[in-house]
Amino acid sequence: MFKRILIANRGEIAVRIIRACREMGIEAVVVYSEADADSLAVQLADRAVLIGTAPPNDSYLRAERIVEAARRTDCQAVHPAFGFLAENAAFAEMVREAGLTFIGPAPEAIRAMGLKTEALSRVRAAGVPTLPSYAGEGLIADFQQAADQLGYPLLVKAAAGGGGKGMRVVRAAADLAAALEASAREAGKAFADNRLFLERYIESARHIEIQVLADSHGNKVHLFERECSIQRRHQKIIEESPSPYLEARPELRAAMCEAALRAAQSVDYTNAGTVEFILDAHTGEFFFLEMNTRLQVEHPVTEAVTDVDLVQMQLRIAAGEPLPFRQSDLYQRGHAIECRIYAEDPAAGFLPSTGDLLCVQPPSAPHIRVDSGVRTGDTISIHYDPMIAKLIAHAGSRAEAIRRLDAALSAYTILGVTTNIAFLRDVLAQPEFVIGNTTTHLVEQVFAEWQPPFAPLPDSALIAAALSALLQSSAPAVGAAPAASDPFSPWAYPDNFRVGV
Amino acid sequence: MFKRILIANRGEIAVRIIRACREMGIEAVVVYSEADADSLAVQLADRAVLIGTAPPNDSYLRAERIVEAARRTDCQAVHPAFGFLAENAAFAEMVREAGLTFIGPAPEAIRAMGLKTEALSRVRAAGVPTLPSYAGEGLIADFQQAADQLGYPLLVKAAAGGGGKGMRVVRAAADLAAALEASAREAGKAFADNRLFLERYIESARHIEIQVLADSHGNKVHLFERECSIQRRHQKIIEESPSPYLEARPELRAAMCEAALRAAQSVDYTNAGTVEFILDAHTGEFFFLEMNTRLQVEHPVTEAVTDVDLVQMQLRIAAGEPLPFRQSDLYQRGHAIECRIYAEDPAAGFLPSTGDLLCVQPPSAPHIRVDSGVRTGDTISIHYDPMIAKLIAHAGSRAEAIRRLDAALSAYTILGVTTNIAFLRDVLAQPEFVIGNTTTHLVEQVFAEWQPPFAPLPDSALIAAALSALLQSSAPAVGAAPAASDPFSPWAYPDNFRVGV
Amino acid sequence: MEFRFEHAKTQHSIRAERDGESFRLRIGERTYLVDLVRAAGGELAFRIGDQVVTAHVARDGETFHVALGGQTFTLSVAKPNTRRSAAAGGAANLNATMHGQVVRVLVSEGDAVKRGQPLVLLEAMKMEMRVAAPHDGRVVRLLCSAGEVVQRGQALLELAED
Amino acid sequence: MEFRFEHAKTQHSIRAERDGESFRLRIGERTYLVDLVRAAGGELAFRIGDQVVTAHVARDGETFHVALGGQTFTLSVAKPNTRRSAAAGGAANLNATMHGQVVRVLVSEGDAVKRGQPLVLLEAMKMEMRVAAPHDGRVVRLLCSAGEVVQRGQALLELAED
Repeated sequence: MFKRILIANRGEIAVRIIRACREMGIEAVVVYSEADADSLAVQLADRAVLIGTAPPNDSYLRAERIVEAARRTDCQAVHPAFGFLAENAAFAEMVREAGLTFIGPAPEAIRAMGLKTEALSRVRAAGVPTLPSYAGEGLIADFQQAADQLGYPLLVKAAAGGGGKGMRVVRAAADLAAALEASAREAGKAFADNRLFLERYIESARHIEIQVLADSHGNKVHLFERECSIQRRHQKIIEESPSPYLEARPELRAAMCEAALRAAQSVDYTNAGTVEFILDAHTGEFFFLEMNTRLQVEHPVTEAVTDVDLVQMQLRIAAGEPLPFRQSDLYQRGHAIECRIYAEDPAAGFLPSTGDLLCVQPPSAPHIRVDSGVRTGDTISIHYDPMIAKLIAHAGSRAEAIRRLDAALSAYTILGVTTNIAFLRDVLAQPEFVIGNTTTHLVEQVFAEWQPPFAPLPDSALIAAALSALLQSSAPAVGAAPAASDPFSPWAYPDNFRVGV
Repeated sequence: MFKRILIANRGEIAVRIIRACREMGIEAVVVYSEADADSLAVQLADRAVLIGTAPPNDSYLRAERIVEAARRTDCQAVHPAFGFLAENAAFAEMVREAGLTFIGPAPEAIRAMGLKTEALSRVRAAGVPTLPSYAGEGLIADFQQAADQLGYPLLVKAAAGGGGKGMRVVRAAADLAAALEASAREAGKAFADNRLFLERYIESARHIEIQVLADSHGNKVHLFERECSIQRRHQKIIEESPSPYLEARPELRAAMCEAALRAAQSVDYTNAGTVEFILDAHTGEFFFLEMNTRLQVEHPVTEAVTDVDLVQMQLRIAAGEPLPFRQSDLYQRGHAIECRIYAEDPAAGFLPSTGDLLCVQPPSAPHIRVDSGVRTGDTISIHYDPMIAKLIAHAGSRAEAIRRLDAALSAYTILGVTTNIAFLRDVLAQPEFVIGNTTTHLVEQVFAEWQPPFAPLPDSALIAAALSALLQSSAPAVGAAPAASDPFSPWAYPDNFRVGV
Repeated sequence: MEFRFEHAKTQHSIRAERDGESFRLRIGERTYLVDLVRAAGGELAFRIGDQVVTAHVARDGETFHVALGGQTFTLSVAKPNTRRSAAAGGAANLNATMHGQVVRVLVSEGDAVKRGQPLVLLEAMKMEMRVAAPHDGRVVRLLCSAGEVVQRGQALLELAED
Repeated sequence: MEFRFEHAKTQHSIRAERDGESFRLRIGERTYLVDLVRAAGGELAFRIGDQVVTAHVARDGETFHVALGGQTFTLSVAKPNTRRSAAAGGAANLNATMHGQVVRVLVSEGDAVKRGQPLVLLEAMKMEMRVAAPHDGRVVRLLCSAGEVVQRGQALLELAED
């Protein structure tokens, strides 16, 4: 096993990987940008290397600096996590050429799955169903002709993409050109690759993905499905395992898991990966969307129901160990739901809400997992994804998991930025969600006009504010009263109290 | 379901029950002593009723005040948790007579299982194997004669007992009288009942217990075993499920589970209960020890491997709901280990270590559960059990669970009192423990001379102390420098900073 | 000590004073005797009779954020005679809808624009947002330029109604 | 600023000073340039070059408790000329081994006692402990009585060696 690895990422996922390293006795080195110098990931790492300024182009996307940091700190392997360089085949190659192990699949597999056109032809050849689609190069006219053949509505997607970036639904031919232009611009920024493709758009769709693990000895297993249909602006916000749809359809689950393994096989996949399918809720047909050649944000729900630590498995596979189980050893028990807590305003088009986290108090309860990379005093900046935390509940049944997650959400205190917590609670309580009728359009269909519930000010809130002001104005133990407007007053939020920094 | 219940307990278990209530939408009322006025349990409860001063005899053991508090706050049921009045049949009766529901078995079952002599005759009649034993009344000479017949070594135990109180091993006839006297005194104090009994003592023993659940509709299930062999001074400190011994012996597990259900049946048991067995590691024979007619401290390991929330099940059963599953629906997956973190000094006979908790920082990691009732600024007093927290790790295998628990222990910071954390880590690393050779005598045999590992002072610790002192002496934002000796200085541990209280 | 807070455009007055170990708080005709359970790390827990309330309070200048029972309330210290007056005039400012960077300004001063026409492209956290004209009109003045980082609510341009 | 700490009976000296945004610390011939990552809630995290250290520090009067890497170190502020001198003399005090309540005193002043003989019964948290004579001797003076709450280390009685 490795003695020391470098984590080429930041935030909650860097923290999560550090924690896996701790359990395995591996030292963890992180790289960081100037904006993250005081971050939790840096704090928890054994070593930390500064690689640039806040914009990702100057730090987390600087492959050569990251490889240099890994060499300088005597790391044996590099974990890319997700986002940034995680699906960049050139980075994986650079790591390999530096004599280090890339904790992920081979660059060839990343490249094959990263180019949607190649990915589709590979998996089609392996007998995996795919959506009718068109992948061209450059000329708008070609796209327009192909689009007419596919029919509307259709999706414009980034060839190198993921995470909804550069993705657009087009419902009429007149809107196609503008959509292609905007998507190409976004894709170019996000992936340094502005190639696009088109594909059929299913109106009543579920997003179901299969987790796979493959070692370097030819063993491949799946770890069942995650359903990630609850999305806003093409970004997953609630994920669960098992899928309520597949619970009643074991043969369909088996078929999808089998297709996922074939897709992985088609590129000689190793390490952890996810095969994403779109499922037509009316017909039960499923189509390959893409394979994510990396860890997923939502991996904790699979960990909760399978008792497999995916990050630790990634490390073991990368170190050359064989999978410690066969397919028949694996199980899917209970029900797990994750929701992503964002600094954003769901009542204003889910616009990111930047600012200082004046108070962050995560819940603590049995079978609640909090994966977060921020704490009181940190800042949500414009440079990075505004996710504050992932909150995961595990229980014996879906109904219990929903209740548990809701109780934990209500106990999650975040002051200083607007969050989507009230929104998430309303989604969890929505009747279609409760019975498991989860489709990718639920949010836009039911919550388009969502507003936070208005609560009149209770006396207790007024009392809390007054007591707080009173205590602050008379704080005797501190010696002198801090200025009333001092945001770093030790009473108001001592966790944010940084002396002389 | 109940609208509001009263929790007749304190500390971590009161907190744990409040959390279950939150998930079920039940309001939780706690009673508290003056010493617990600022406790976490009081803080998290919806309502809190003061019932007396710190000594349990003036508060948590005052049944009439507790029932009065339940009535006054319009509670419909009372949860006794464990310890205090949990196995006091008279209290259960008093609750019933006040028109409230006792969240536990009927007083008749508590009484039958509470008196060891009656318990033994009941379960013997039900075909459950029991240890050769003697239960007499009063006269020392009778005990001496019975002891001679049973042979030495033997155990002196409190008839009303539990938790090791009043329990003593006697290896020679000459020591019997003194042991009886001391045990009677302790038993009288702890249970207001100084009756004793004797039983055969197994030198190479494992402590294995079976969790059962029974509803008021005649349904009974078991939730498999917990092994609790790691004990110090007859007090469990590490518990796990499954038992490493039973993992290789499924027929023995089945026989023990079946015996447990018969024991429960013998007293028409309802609600959650635990049947404790002593198992001779050489012969594989098992003997009924006692039935705990209540929730156990170590219930979380069962929750982790079965996905059943035992406290929520207790509430459902007490409210008259039928069990939502049958025996065949239940499973035991992965491996869970709990350890109890105590304020005590393992190098000085496990003497309790009282004092102020200057800093409490629990670990946060996937599949780690922390059940605690204290936080920075609280006090470990002489009045109550010095347990600080229960730390539970769940993983796919026992080896992973041990690693996970060890990593979490190493991240658990507690300053101000001596704890058993270093000791627990050494037990987890002990070769016999690692391979699962866990017997009740492991601690006394291997760790009798245990001393904390001596670590020379690293420069980083010196730097931390100096930086801390430097920052404290120059804290500019606070206005004036706090006195160097002020233990409540906002810098040193602002969580403990209570202004004007 | 009397405190006046504004919440959802309504002013609230509360009088708070110590009473031995406790605190006495008066809101209108209602008086509460309050015992502190905890005041640490932004956490404020108190008892009113049997009732226990745990709140988190963070102060940011004149604003108090109070989280309580799963809800968040934002109170500002009320100033008797200060009410922000809405900007009025023939032309109105079009403001940034989020904190971000101006990618491109799509119009020039003097341009006539149609309702829904994109005027400015903003980007934050890899997400592109276009700021569109809320009505037909004419660009009076540009207040931002490409590359500039703007705050949410900051004026991007002045737009006159036709 | 120079600090002197005592740990495990050894004195350590460390000089700490600010250096711009950083801190410079000198221990003997070793000099560390330290950057703070976090100092909040008793948590103190800092970087020395690439190395990151997270410690928890709690101060209790002249004692600093430092938790670091899963271990706890207790440092006391060293006073140059103060070394506790061990009590010497014909008779020595027998101290309480834990914080608790005296249940019963089993001997009287002047009693001759045997090694191992129980002298005092203590109780804490429902646990009974007997304090026994460490050697044969004679009870010179009783320093506690039944019902009294005693601190760990507090003298219970004076015992002379025979």
